[in-house]
Amino acid sequence: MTEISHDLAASRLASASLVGAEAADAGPLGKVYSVVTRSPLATVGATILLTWCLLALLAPWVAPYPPNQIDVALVADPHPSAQHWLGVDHLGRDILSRLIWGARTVLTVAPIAVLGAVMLGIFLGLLSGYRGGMIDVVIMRVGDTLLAFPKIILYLIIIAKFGASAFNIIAVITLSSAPIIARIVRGVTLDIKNRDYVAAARMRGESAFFIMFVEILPNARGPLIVDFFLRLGYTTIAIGVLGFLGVGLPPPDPDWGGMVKEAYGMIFVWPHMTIIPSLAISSLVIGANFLATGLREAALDG
Amino acid sequence: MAEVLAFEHVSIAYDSRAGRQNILNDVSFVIGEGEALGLVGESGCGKSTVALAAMHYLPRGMSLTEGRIRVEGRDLARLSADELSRIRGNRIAMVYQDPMSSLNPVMPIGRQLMEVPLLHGETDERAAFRRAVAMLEEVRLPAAEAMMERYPHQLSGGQQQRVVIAMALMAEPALLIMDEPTTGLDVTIEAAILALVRDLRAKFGTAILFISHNLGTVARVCERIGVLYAGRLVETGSIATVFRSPVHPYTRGLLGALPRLSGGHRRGRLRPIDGTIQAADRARLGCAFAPRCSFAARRDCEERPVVMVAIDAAAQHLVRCARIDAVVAGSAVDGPPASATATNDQAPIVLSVRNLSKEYRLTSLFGGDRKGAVRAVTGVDLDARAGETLAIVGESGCGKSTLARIISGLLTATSGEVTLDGVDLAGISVDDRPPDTRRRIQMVFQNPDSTLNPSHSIAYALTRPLRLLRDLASGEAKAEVLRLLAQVRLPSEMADRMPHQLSGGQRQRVAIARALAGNPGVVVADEPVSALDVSVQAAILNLLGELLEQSQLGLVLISHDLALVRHMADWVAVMYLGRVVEYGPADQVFSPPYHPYTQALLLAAPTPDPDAPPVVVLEGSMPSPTDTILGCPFASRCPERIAGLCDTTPPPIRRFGEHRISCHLEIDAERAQPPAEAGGRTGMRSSSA
Amino acid sequence: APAMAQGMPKKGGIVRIGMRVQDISNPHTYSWIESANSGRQVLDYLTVTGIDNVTRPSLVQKWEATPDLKTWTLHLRRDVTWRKGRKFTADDAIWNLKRVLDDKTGSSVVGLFKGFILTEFDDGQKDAKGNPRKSVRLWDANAVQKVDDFTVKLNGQSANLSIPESLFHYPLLILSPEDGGKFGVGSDGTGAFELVEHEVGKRSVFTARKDGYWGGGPYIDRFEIIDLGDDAAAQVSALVSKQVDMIYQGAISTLPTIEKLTHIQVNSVDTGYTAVARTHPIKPFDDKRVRQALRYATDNEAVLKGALRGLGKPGEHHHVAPVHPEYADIGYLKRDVAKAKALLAEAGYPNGVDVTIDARPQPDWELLAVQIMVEQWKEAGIRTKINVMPSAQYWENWTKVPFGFTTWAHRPLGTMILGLAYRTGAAWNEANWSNAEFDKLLTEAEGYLDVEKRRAVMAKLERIMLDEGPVVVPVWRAVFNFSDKKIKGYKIHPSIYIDAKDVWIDA
Amino acid sequence: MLRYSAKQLLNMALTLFAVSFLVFALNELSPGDVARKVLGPYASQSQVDYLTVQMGLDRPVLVRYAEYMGKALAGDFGDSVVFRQPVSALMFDRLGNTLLLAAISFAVIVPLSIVLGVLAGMRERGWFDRAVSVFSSMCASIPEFAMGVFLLGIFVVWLGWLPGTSPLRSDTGWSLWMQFVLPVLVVTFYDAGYLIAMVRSSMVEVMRQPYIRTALLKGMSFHGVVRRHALRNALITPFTVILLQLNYLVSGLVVVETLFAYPGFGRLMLEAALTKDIAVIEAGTLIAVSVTMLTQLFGDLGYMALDPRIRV
Ligand SMILES: Nc1ncnc2c1ncn2[C@@H]1O[C@H](COP(=O)(O)OP(=O)(O)OP(=O)(O)O)[C@@H](O)[C@H]1O
Ligand SMILES: Nc1ncnc2c1ncn2[C@@H]1O[C@H](COP(=O)(O)OP(=O)(O)OP(=O)(O)O)[C@@H](O)[C@H]1O
Ligand SMILES: [Mg+2]
Ligand SMILES: [Mg+2]
Repeated sequence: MTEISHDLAASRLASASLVGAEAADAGPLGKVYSVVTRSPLATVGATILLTWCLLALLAPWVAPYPPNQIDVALVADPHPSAQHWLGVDHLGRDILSRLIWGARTVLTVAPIAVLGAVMLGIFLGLLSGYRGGMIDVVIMRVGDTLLAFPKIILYLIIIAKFGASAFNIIAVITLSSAPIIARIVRGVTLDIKNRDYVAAARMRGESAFFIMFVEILPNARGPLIVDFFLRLGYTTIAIGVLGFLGVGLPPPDPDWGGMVKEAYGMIFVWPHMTIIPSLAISSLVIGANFLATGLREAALDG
Repeated sequence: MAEVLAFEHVSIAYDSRAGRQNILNDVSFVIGEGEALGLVGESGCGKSTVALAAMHYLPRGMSLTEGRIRVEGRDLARLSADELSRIRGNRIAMVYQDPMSSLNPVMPIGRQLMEVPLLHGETDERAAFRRAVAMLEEVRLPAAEAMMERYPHQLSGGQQQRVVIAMALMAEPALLIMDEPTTGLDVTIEAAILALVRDLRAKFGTAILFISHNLGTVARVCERIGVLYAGRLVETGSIATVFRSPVHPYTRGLLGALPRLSGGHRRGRLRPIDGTIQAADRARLGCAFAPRCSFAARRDCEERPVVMVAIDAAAQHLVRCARIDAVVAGSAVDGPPASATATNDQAPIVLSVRNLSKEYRLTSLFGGDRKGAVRAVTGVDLDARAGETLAIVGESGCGKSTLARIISGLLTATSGEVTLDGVDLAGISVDDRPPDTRRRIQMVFQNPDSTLNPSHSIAYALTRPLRLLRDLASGEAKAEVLRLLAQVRLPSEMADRMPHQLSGGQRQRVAIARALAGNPGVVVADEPVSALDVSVQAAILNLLGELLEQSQLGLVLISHDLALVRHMADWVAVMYLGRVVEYGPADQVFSPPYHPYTQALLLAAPTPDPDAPPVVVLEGSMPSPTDTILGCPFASRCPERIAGLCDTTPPPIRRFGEHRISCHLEIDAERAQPPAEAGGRTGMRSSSA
Repeated sequence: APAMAQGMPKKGGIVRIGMRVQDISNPHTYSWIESANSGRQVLDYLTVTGIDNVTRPSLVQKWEATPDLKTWTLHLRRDVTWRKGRKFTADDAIWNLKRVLDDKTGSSVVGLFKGFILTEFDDGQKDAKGNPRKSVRLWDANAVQKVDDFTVKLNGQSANLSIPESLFHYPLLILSPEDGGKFGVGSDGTGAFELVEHEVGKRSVFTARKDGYWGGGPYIDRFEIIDLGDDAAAQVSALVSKQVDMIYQGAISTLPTIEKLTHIQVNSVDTGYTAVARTHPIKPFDDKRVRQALRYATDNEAVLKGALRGLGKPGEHHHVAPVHPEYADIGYLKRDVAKAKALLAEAGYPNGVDVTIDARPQPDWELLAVQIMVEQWKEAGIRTKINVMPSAQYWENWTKVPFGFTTWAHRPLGTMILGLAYRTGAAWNEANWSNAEFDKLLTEAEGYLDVEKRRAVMAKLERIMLDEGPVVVPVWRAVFNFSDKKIKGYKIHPSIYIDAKDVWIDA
Repeated sequence: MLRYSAKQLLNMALTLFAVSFLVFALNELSPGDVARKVLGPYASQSQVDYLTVQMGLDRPVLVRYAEYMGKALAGDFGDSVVFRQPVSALMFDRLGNTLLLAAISFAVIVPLSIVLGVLAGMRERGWFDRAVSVFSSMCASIPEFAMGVFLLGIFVVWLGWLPGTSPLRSDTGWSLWMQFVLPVLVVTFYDAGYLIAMVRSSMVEVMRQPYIRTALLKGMSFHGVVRRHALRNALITPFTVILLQLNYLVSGLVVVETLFAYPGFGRLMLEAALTKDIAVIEAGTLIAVSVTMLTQLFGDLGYMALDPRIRV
């Protein structure tokens, strides 16, 4: 996981661009839509993400089998067939169904984790950047200490201590990403707090919180949205890696990384069990990456 | 006279997914050997595109759709990449607006200079080095050899621009293209650069294409001018002809919108051009200016292409107008009507500043050890009066904004007083001021791009202060928003727009409306129009003038533009290095006796006048605000410095009634040389047809 | 003798096995089979339990017990010498026995001899919670008695049936007293090899003893252990690229792959090895009908097939395996979901129950088995959440979790297992199960040296477990591992004890 | 510069202190764990208690922490309960292996990503740029374990060209360098994918700068401009990121090391975490954190050296 450096790059790229460079014509959604459709890369990315979201949402209706339904009779020949389009796994569970239901897990845990990080990061970053002084020093110091841990090591020690659960994974990702988001937000805040419209807000007597959240924050959404999607991608990988290392989400509910982990000893004979969930992870990451890259390019182009 | 650069019916288009867009349309001109053509026009009209086309270097997506561009007789479009490389930097060279970003930040400037000869035939490094040093000396950079080792960021803006000019001149090109080479520089530095260009031109006989949005600077450098509007050249001719007897309504409008040093006070309004330029204007079949033109006739102007016609073949005065006769016969071009400045020193003082100082403490990057302090403002005394304008002028960094921010409470003073209604506010940040005091002082900011929050609508920008400062309920606030919009002449549907959907001028109007929302007693405006085009600027200034008259508002107006100050101010304070060196009623400040600095400023100010006298260039630049100044702050640059006195002893304040000058010189009316226009020289009015 | 079955052994060659290379410096406190497998090459045991679960002489040539099973006499071999030249005598055996039975040594052998020659006492100190602390000591100064240079007597205070089996408990390696309980490169031993290189986490190298070994073999010159980590797939990769000749223990997830590799063979043996889903007597499992329902809801055949790819035997929900000598066949409980539901309803849970089972991710078959069972239970209305803990964490809590899935290693006798895990108050009675009749019957069974007598009692014990026992025993797993076909003479031991002295290479 | 370094080093020491205490407190608040770990799951509570007292684990955390730090400063990080070895011996050996793998990977990744990134960013949105961008985004989107598994399937099982594990012993029938091929390849795909994108975007940004236009319009050829003016500027921003890869390579190779049974630091940490080998976790964390901070310091210093605008 190169996340530390991903993050660093993301924050550099983010702060290099798009601060207050945009605004909405038709509300934020319309804006996103228009930006997304403007960039082919973003369109591809958004399509992939949306497809997975839809599948996840409609899982009970579109998945051909219950995800945990075991049929040991199928284990002898788990290859794709007319009944099981993507084959079954080593317990005879339908891979397609597990993928679809697994999308639910991935698409809840990863976004919640990232959102948690974003929310905490936004709060600390705004406070740090806008208030400055001791608050800034303390927040940044604590953040630096957290960042000094290589992420995977942080995951490992925390999960080794508290065990693997969706909650712990979310907590640990939130904890390790929030300082970086705080840095991005702080950078943007330092820039924006000297803008004239903030001065104007002060001159009419807005409270500090109002200024932070209403005047400053919306203008940081460009970098934050880009960062969100990049981070979503890498969080998906991180969850996969944890699953692969055997400290991921607990079974039996399908989790893509866990599916790879469970089956990769059989890659030599039944590669589909490993490759299909791997491709699912990659596709989601690629989707998020493309969307982020496309959004950034679109924003840079104005 | 041999032709160096020729544009022949050049059209350039930009292709994007949204379709094709005309950027330049049928542009033709010729620049001969040793000749200088100035190209003016408002932002976005295509000036830079002309420059880049002359280098055969168009941005991605732009292409030459029609016409030819010749350099020394060779069609650029037919040259191979190699041939182009040989011409660029050798026969044609270019200087850009922003010198800092035109220089490679990680390469010493010496290297960057030497590359020019080394790329064009020179093989000997030593020789290239010598030539670079020689050229640096030529552009009057001190200690040229030592300069060679420096990185761009180690030079001041003026020095950087000199380096860029030196780089362009290294190969002694036949054609020098300068795209807004002085925008962003201080008046005094600008004056020096313009003088330099003139000298170099005389010396090397280089043909020059000089691009600027400022008619004044063009007048200083060029003998011919071209006026560009929406990608079309609308008028060309010699400076004298065009300035004295402009024909095209747009040219006339531009000249009319300009405040002049010689011009009158704001009570005589400026004349902005009606309407604004629209993107669609570039695609018009007929005259692009027609929608804004009072002479426009449907058939002549809109339904067929309008061509350039010669008015005065000898003077090469060409105009693209279908209604020349009507225009010439119609109203004459007029500057703003002169009217006496009637400074009212009886007007009540709403805000007074006494002995105000501000130091910025510099801390090293990691906190802790101090690296000294910037004395941004030192011992300033001023008064703002109801219904009057107090203007503050001075070069960049002299502390104008700092002063403004202290008054408005965005900064707190180190010492001194800012008294509003008898209460001292100097040490109270705006966040801690009582709501009523907060309401009484409002501010208009310089940059239309950052004055409004891009994330919130116009209605939001106006509603919030109404709710907070005047406690209006949301229904009342809504009505009041509409009233405010109307007050600044904006249609009510603007309320729902987002800032990026407004032009710069419109945004600035919203900013003014926002400042007025709380019924303030004092409005501080920090360079409110300096980022706007002339015509828009004129409209805003008129608006401010009107508002001043309607209300008993005290306006503190900050500007570096003397002509503007002349137009707007009732009271003027001239600042230098954080101190007020001259203060008084506008009329008195703009007529002798002068502080030597005021005088230098007046002389340096570019004026659109072909007959303006050569400027006196101030040597050097402002001392660093961290230095300790014993004597007069201006001593280091003052042409009339008295050695041994000025640099050791603080100057006394000499008073002429309300007019104060802080100077050692015995000041009397005789000794003070009258500045260009204020001295009552022949202005445009007298010479126009 | 097993060597003979495959033709004449050839001399020479190297065998490399993929196995964790652990710290091996304190044999008497080994808690992993892997470390014992290193020690085993250099050191011997007093007895040996074979792959057929029959315990045979080793350093002890012959043993006899008094009818009350309280006194055991061990006759040592007289022809054994230490590699460094000294003769092996009763003093050596006694030194080792006393050392492992000393509480301070921290050997798990203590558990096997508690009650027999060890007794608990209050050592006057307090434990962490402030309760009086219990230590153990020999019940009598003469408990381990030297009869002569080659005879040792164990004088117990109570009957013990499984002394020969206990003497093969894997930490009970016989060290040279001169090494002071430590083991490492160059240590003395009575075994077939000498340890010449040992790097934890990397590898160990053993070379054949040059002066000859008393017990036959070794055939190979050199035996190497290479640490490939815990990842099963990595081990298979190494086998595929012939970086090792054999891997210590197969993982079920790699079995399909191995079956496809022509140069590899799967070695497998049925065992009494299992993992049990065990309950604590708290709601809802305080009701025996709920526990029964759990058993009725389980389809052991399916678990075996899904989790172990059919290697092994379906479990019978009592903890005595067909491979145990005293096993009594009391029939097989067929899955009956309706019955399970009925039992639940009777117990007052007509809508089923919601429970959480704790499990660990290694070995991989366990989690598979849990997942399969959970799916099966679901049909009967026992809705189960799986909580997976890392192994380390599981072992900290294994006796505390209310419902868990716990591995039980193979033990040669059924009574040994039942005594360890189901007797009231036994240290490893993770189920906190207590049944007076069961205890009584168990003690009775432990008193019979005669297998048939024991079997009769065992049938009753098994019946009790089936009716009201605290566990679901889904399978008797076969243990298996993989080796290159060039390796001959190797038979997998139910406890996966590796004895390099028996193997040879026939390329 | 010197002052700056000294200041940063002091900062580092403080952070290390904080980190060590955090990890220590997290792991050793419940003293029973260690002894239980030593004795294994089947030991009786009395045995555990006995050992706990014997090891001095019943004393207050702060006292033990002080003692731990005292020893740690002298290079003694305690013993691994799993490996029953001094942690220092164990750790440095593994760290050495990982550094070797990191160095080789670094030597492949850095030139590769710089070359591809620069070539792509040189002509923004050209076909090569598009191709490289898509390639790099794909690479960075395929988790290492997935990539590892694919490559294993191809090169080990199907083609049989490469060994499936890398225990770093030459006597297993495969030469040492063959054992490095797969791990390096997996790391390279994943990491280079990301670095290429980084270098590319920096190059693109530089190519948009006015000074590039200045150089071109001086009459310099496009390639001359790229070499002389764009390259150094384009590498300033990625420089720190490139250096940070070292940090990733040291502690982030867990997946690759597990996949190929490579006896490295990452795998050691994973095993320590799974087996709660506390002394190893503590020492390993300190090492990993030091590496992170050192690379950051070098990154900052290098950044200053590359960019004359930044002076401290
Ligand atoms: N790279 C580009 N891509 C697309 N359109 C462009 C590009 N550069 C400039 N334009 C458009 O071309 C028109 C002319 O631009 P140009 O830069 O020549 O104007 P200008 O007169 O130099 O303006 P300014 O005074 O602001 O420098 C503008 O409308 C601008 O929006
Ligand atoms: N936050 C600050 N910290 C340190 N020095 C400052 C700060 N803000 C301004 N200065 C310095 O104080 C002096 C006055 O700055 P100020 O912004 O008031 O000048 P100004 O006259 O408004 O210039 P301009 O015309 O460029 O806007 C300058 O030398 C500037 O560099
Ligand atoms: Mg321009
Ligand atoms: Mg200012």
